[in-house]
Amino acid sequence: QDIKIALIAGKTGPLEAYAKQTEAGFMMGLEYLTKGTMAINGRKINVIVKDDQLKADLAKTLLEQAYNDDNVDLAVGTTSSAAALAMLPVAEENGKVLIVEPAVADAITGEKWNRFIFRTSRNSTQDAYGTAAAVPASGEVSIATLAQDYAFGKDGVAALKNALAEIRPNAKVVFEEYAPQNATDFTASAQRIFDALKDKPGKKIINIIWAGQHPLPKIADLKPERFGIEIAPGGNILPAMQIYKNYPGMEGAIYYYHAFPKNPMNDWLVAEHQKRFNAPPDFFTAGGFAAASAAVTAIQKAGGTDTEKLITAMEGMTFETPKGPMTFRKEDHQAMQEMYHFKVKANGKDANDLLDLVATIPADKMPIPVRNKR
Amino acid sequence: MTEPLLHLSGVHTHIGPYHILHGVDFAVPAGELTMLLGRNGAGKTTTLRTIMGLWQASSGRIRFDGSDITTRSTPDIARSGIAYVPEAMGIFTDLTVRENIVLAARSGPVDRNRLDWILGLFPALKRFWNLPAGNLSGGQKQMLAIARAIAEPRRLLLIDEPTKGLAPVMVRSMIEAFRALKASGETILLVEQNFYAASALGDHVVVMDDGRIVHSGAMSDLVADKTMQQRLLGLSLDAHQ
Amino acid sequence: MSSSSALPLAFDETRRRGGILTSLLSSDLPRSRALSVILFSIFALLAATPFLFSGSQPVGTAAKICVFIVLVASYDLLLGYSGIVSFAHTMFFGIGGYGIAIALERVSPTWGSVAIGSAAALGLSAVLAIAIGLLSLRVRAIFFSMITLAVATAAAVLASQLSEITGGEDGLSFQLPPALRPAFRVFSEPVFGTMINGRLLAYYLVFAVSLVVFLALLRIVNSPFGRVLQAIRENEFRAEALGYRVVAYRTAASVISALAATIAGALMALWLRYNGPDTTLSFSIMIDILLMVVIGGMGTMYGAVIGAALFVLAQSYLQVLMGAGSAALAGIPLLPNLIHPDRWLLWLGALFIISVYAFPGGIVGRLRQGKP
Amino acid sequence: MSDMAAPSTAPAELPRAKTDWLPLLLVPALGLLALPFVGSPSTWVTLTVAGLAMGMMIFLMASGLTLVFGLMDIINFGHGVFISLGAYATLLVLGPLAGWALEDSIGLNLALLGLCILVAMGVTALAGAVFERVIVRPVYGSHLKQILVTMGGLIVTEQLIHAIWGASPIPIPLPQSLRGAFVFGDIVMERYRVVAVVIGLAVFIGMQLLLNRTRIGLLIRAGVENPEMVEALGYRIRRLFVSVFIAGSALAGLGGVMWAFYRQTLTAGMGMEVMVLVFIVIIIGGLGSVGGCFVGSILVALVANYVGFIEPKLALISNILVMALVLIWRPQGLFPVARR
Amino acid sequence: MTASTTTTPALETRGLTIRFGGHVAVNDVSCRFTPGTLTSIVGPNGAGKTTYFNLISGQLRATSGTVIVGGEDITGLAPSARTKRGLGRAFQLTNLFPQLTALENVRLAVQSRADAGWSLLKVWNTRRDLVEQAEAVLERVRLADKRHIAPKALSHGDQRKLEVALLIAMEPKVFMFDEPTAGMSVDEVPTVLELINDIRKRGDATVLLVEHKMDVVRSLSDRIIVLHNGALVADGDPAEVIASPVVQEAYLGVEVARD
Ligand SMILES: Nc1ncnc2c1ncn2[C@@H]1O[C@H](COP(=O)(O)OP(=O)(O)OP(=O)(O)O)[C@@H](O)[C@H]1O
Ligand SMILES: Nc1ncnc2c1ncn2[C@@H]1O[C@H](COP(=O)(O)OP(=O)(O)OP(=O)(O)O)[C@@H](O)[C@H]1O
Ligand SMILES: [Mg+2]
Ligand SMILES: [Mg+2]
Repeated sequence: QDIKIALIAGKTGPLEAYAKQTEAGFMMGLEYLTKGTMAINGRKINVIVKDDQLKADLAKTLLEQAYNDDNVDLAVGTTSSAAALAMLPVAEENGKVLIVEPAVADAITGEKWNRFIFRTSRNSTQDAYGTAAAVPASGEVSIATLAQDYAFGKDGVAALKNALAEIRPNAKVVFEEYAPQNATDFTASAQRIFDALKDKPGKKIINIIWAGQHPLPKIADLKPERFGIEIAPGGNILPAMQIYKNYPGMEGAIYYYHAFPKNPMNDWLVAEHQKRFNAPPDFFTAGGFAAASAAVTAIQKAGGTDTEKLITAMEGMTFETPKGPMTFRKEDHQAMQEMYHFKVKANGKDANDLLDLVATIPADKMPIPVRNKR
Repeated sequence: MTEPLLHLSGVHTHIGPYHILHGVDFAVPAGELTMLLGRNGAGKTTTLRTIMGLWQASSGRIRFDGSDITTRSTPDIARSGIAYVPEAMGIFTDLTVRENIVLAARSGPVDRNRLDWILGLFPALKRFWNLPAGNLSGGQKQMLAIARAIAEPRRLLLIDEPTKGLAPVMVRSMIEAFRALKASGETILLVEQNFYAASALGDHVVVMDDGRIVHSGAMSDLVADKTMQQRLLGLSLDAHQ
Repeated sequence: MSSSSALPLAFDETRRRGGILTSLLSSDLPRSRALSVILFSIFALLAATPFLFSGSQPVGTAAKICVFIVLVASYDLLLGYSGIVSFAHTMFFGIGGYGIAIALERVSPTWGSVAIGSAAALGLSAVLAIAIGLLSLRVRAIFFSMITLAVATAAAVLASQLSEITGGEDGLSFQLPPALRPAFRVFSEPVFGTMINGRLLAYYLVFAVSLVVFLALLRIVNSPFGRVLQAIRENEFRAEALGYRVVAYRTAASVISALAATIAGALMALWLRYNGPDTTLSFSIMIDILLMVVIGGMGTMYGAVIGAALFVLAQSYLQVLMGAGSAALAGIPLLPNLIHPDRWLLWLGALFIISVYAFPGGIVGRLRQGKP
Repeated sequence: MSDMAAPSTAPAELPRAKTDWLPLLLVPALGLLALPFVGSPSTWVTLTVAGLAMGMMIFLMASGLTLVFGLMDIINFGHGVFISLGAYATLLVLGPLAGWALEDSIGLNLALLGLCILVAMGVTALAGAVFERVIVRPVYGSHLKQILVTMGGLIVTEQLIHAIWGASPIPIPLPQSLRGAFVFGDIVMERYRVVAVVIGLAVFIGMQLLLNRTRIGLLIRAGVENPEMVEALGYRIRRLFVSVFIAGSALAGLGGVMWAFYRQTLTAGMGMEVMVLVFIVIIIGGLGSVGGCFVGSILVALVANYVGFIEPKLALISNILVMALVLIWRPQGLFPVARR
Repeated sequence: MTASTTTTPALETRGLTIRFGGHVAVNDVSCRFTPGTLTSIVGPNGAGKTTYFNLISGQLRATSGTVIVGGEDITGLAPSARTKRGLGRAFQLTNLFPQLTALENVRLAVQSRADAGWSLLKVWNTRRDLVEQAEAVLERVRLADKRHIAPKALSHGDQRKLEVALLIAMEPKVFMFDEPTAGMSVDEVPTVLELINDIRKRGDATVLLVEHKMDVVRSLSDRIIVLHNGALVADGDPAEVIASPVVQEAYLGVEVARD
């Protein structure tokens, strides 16, 4: 009997590019881990890909179908956090495992979590700890945040403040600027931030927490260096980071960048991806790969696809991924993983040669709190 | 005999599923004024619209000035020298009186003398020169519609009920205007319910009923023959003014 | 009338009072054999879906069709019958959804909460509809549309901002009252091979409420009130001169339509056990509604049934169909690419265009054409 | 209108409608009002200049729609995708001539921009012609169908953009010498915005001349009200409508190029993102008015900047607020031309 | 009852004025109209006749002055409210529901008079009486055979008749006809005149008639008032008014007494 896995992603709609990466990464992951056989213990793996169009209700319906009509053994998904959150109760109702990838909302492994949920992607708090870890550990640091004015942005800032308090007590968020979600003109925001930061002592950083069209060049063009202010952009997918090239020297933290991790899995992924798609793997390619690895490792360890055995196997399980080993923490099933502190390169040799590694931030340097009500 | 300026032969017109004109034949001689009369719903308006190409004749021929215009497009027909005053006047209510007239003068600025003549006929238009035409009174709109049609000289004027809604004094000046136009060599095909105006103006008369031509001849004959008036128009000339 | 008339109007004074069907349908019968057959088939299929098909997808699709029939019919009352172009219809749909979602998630998963949530949503919708109506139905049509667009945008922003209550972008997942949960069993044995469980009850709840609301809307458009709305759409100035208070009638129409949309939203949330901005508030749903009204046939009510059924089916199965097609055509160059499931939006767009062309008076108009 | 002199005897009583200056005063009044709230004059100047320039960019994107929606009364939801298409068309130039962008020469950089604009306008004009012929023509006069059909056209075109250029966002380089900003003391002025102001002004003046010095504007308005009559006057209104639609699309393309270099990233949805704003601007300006659209764009952009600085919470709804206030003051918009 | 109706005018305007910018379209018109009479309003094009009607029936708001119906000041009311108080109006430029059938056009008028518009849960055809009344009205204007045709497919003359039918169907206390016979063919005119005459003869209705056909005016009117440049310049017995110089010169265009 085949092993059936559903992969749900927002394949059409504004995040089409993300979903494509996830899917490619997931398939390549299965290929690498099964050594090209696409089978585990002699059982063929059958992947059913579904497109939720980033719609929460559709994601929910599709997952129901996957568990009931297609009888999949476990499911992986999905791109949008809202959709992923809507899927969580379905996994519980049907008593089957759902590996969340690449949705980042904290609530997935927080208050909305249930025991069938595992997450390979990083959550917002991990991002925040990464960002915090990229801030100098000594000397006074004043940070202003620029975020979108809705839950994602506010939670991001709150998470950053917590993370700073936890691991960088020398740094303070002195100013929070929220701009409309679809803002295009950042002159006003920049002026407010400059006004707030310019007379502060020590190192002055603007931290940008943004989903979608990135305001970095708009802020940078207004010459924050006049006031000795630096910008710390978050990590992003490669096409979005190409505009960083014009602003070398900026520092920040990122979840994955193809040149950073040094391990055979990543070497294979980079080489193979370059060969097949003529581009290095990106953010979500690595994520998809990691999800595949989690699934394969779990099935191997549990010796089959029985849900309870899978859960037992996966709790505390460590598995290899392109960004090194990850471990599903017992308490909330969040995969603990490394992050990378980067600096923007001055002269990359091609369009995707963008970042220099400053430091790898190991998982144990980021004490991510457990937030679920277990 | 010279060819008439406009000649309809066997024209049928359908509007959607309805057959409205059933073989209309008549001629409009050059330089003269032809009246088209008939009861409500007889098909007069449909005839004019068919000539203008606003409705396509389903069969038959329409010849204007020696060439066949049956299947030409409306702008082409207009450019061949025909002006049209529709029954509903077709005023551009958004535009001012001036702008309405500007548009009517296709070939550039209106001749100053002609404009003065027109505004002399219809002084109200001069008064409301920059007012949106939608604010004009019913009669004033009718004047504007006529003014538009005569803003530039045309070979043939098709005019649908120009006197409706006009005060008697205006009817008189309208009649004067048509006389003057005729004198300057323009040909006119006029639909009219006001038989007084019709008889005062017409050289020829064509009477329609139920989508067909039921009579055509000289106006003077119809004016003289009371029984024919009764038969064709349902009323005699005397009963009405 | 002439074939160009895009709005076939059902004035036929020879229609007398008749049997029970006539009175259920407010003596606005389909008036075309083909249409009657189609409508009856849709009704029968929807009534029997859980017993006819297995799996969760068909029932889900059927429930969505029921909800959209109500939603589209309520919009047709505005658009087709009253000539009001509003872009705020999804706002009311959303209010219904959030009413249920918030009550069930934040209060308790009981019937009491369903009642409270729906009542609060209906109340809020009515107040908003009256406010929008009185404030802006006096302005020109195009401005009214733009104002509703702005209001709808503001509502979406509000839903996103009030994330404490609404769950923001993430929306709310919640539990239903026990009788509607999948685990609830009415009989321990399957009936006709189908398990009578809470899910099934939920479906029939959606089905029954939709049917009742639809029939009520059908009655309203065929009432003297409905006739006045049509008159206002045709010539508002004249209607006012005849003694009808245009603003009052229009506002009433908006309120009725808003209430029906709210009910649809509540049903949608009940069925999905989830509500979020993308599910009920998004502009793309507004566009879908428009398309369904126009494809079905504006100002016919039955058009809503056909439009919703057709469009929801297309939306649910287009990708599947394209997947099959593209697999079947594998090997031929280019073609499989064009009908790759990920390109389904391309075909949806084409469907928009084609259906507006193919059915200028809507499908109902087309079906009725031959038979006056 | 130079087309025709007033009748020789001056029309009595009713004077010519006076030019309406009030809405124009709105812009400086708004600026002055904002000054005390902003506080620092240098910040105020920065915000004001940036707002004016952003207004120009909005105007460039909206100008085409003023013609098509305002004057011709066609609701073209597809306008947004022409903006995107214009933006993507820059790739046709940036592909082979990428080097010109990196060169630090104003001449070469501007030439590149000009070339991009030309190509983009060409591409969108062509697309507009196809759009008009295939999609819009059968639904003249019916707003609803226009909304649906152009929505369909929008989806299809967006998908085609995905199919041709891929779904990922594409970064494009802003030519070297247009990057950065001029700094005068505490005042900063982005260079690119200066370019936008120049181009915006040029387009504005051009459109004003064309519409007011010829009878095109009149013909369109008349044609929308009663196309039959316009034809009966001897004008080929269809042909005119097609040309205007094409011109509107080309202007969208121009707006798209400017917007693309501003954002420096291309996405297929980038045009759609600004559509609500564009509609708002046209409504504020008054249907069919190029001048109104111009003033409206600047108003909206300025208010967004001031509000964004003074009370960012309100920035989210500042556009809607401006629209509401303007419509309360003038229910027809600032300078209504078409009275629909 | 009869005594009081003769003393209170059915309709009265006091100092009714409207300005459009510098132009005074109706200038301080005060006039009373008693029940059972037919008053013709004549005047050159643009004299303000239609505007006067618009002020009375509420389509325009007066700059100053009042409109009083049956003793009640209705100046501030909306058109629909005025209609409910017994003012009825037919328009100079045909104003109908273009896509509804002729019968439905009339039925809507009947339904308004019967105050049946707010019933939501009845089916319209359960009110047979309304349909029958509408058909009777169509019969009277000789449009019965075209009852299923929509106005947009009617000829101009037939549309005019339908316009009149709508007014008759409303059975108001005050009838305002604005050039009812314009564009009607000679053989149709008598039908309409007869209708108007019937109304007048009924005795309780008040009729205001704007008409440019002087023979019609002469034969029907109990009284004529003349508007000129918005002002009321003559008022009285038909024969006298028609003979007055202002009518002869400004309206009929007859040159009087040259020497
Ligand atoms: N759009 C239309 N669709 C269907 N039938 C129409 C249409 N327009 C006119 N008709 C019909 O065509 C016939 C002729 O109409 P037409 O308007 O030509 O008459 P007419 O002689 O101009 O009458 P009138 O004197 O009343 O203006 C009428 O019976 C009318 O009902
Ligand atoms: N909104 C307006 N703005 C300016 N002037 C107006 C407006 N409405 C009407 N007028 C003017 O008021 C005058 C009176 O118009 P009205 O329609 O009452 O005339 P009328 O007596 O009915 O004429 P007719 O016999 O031609 O119908 C006209 O000169 C008209 O131009
Ligand atoms: Mg006619
Ligand atoms: Mg009048």
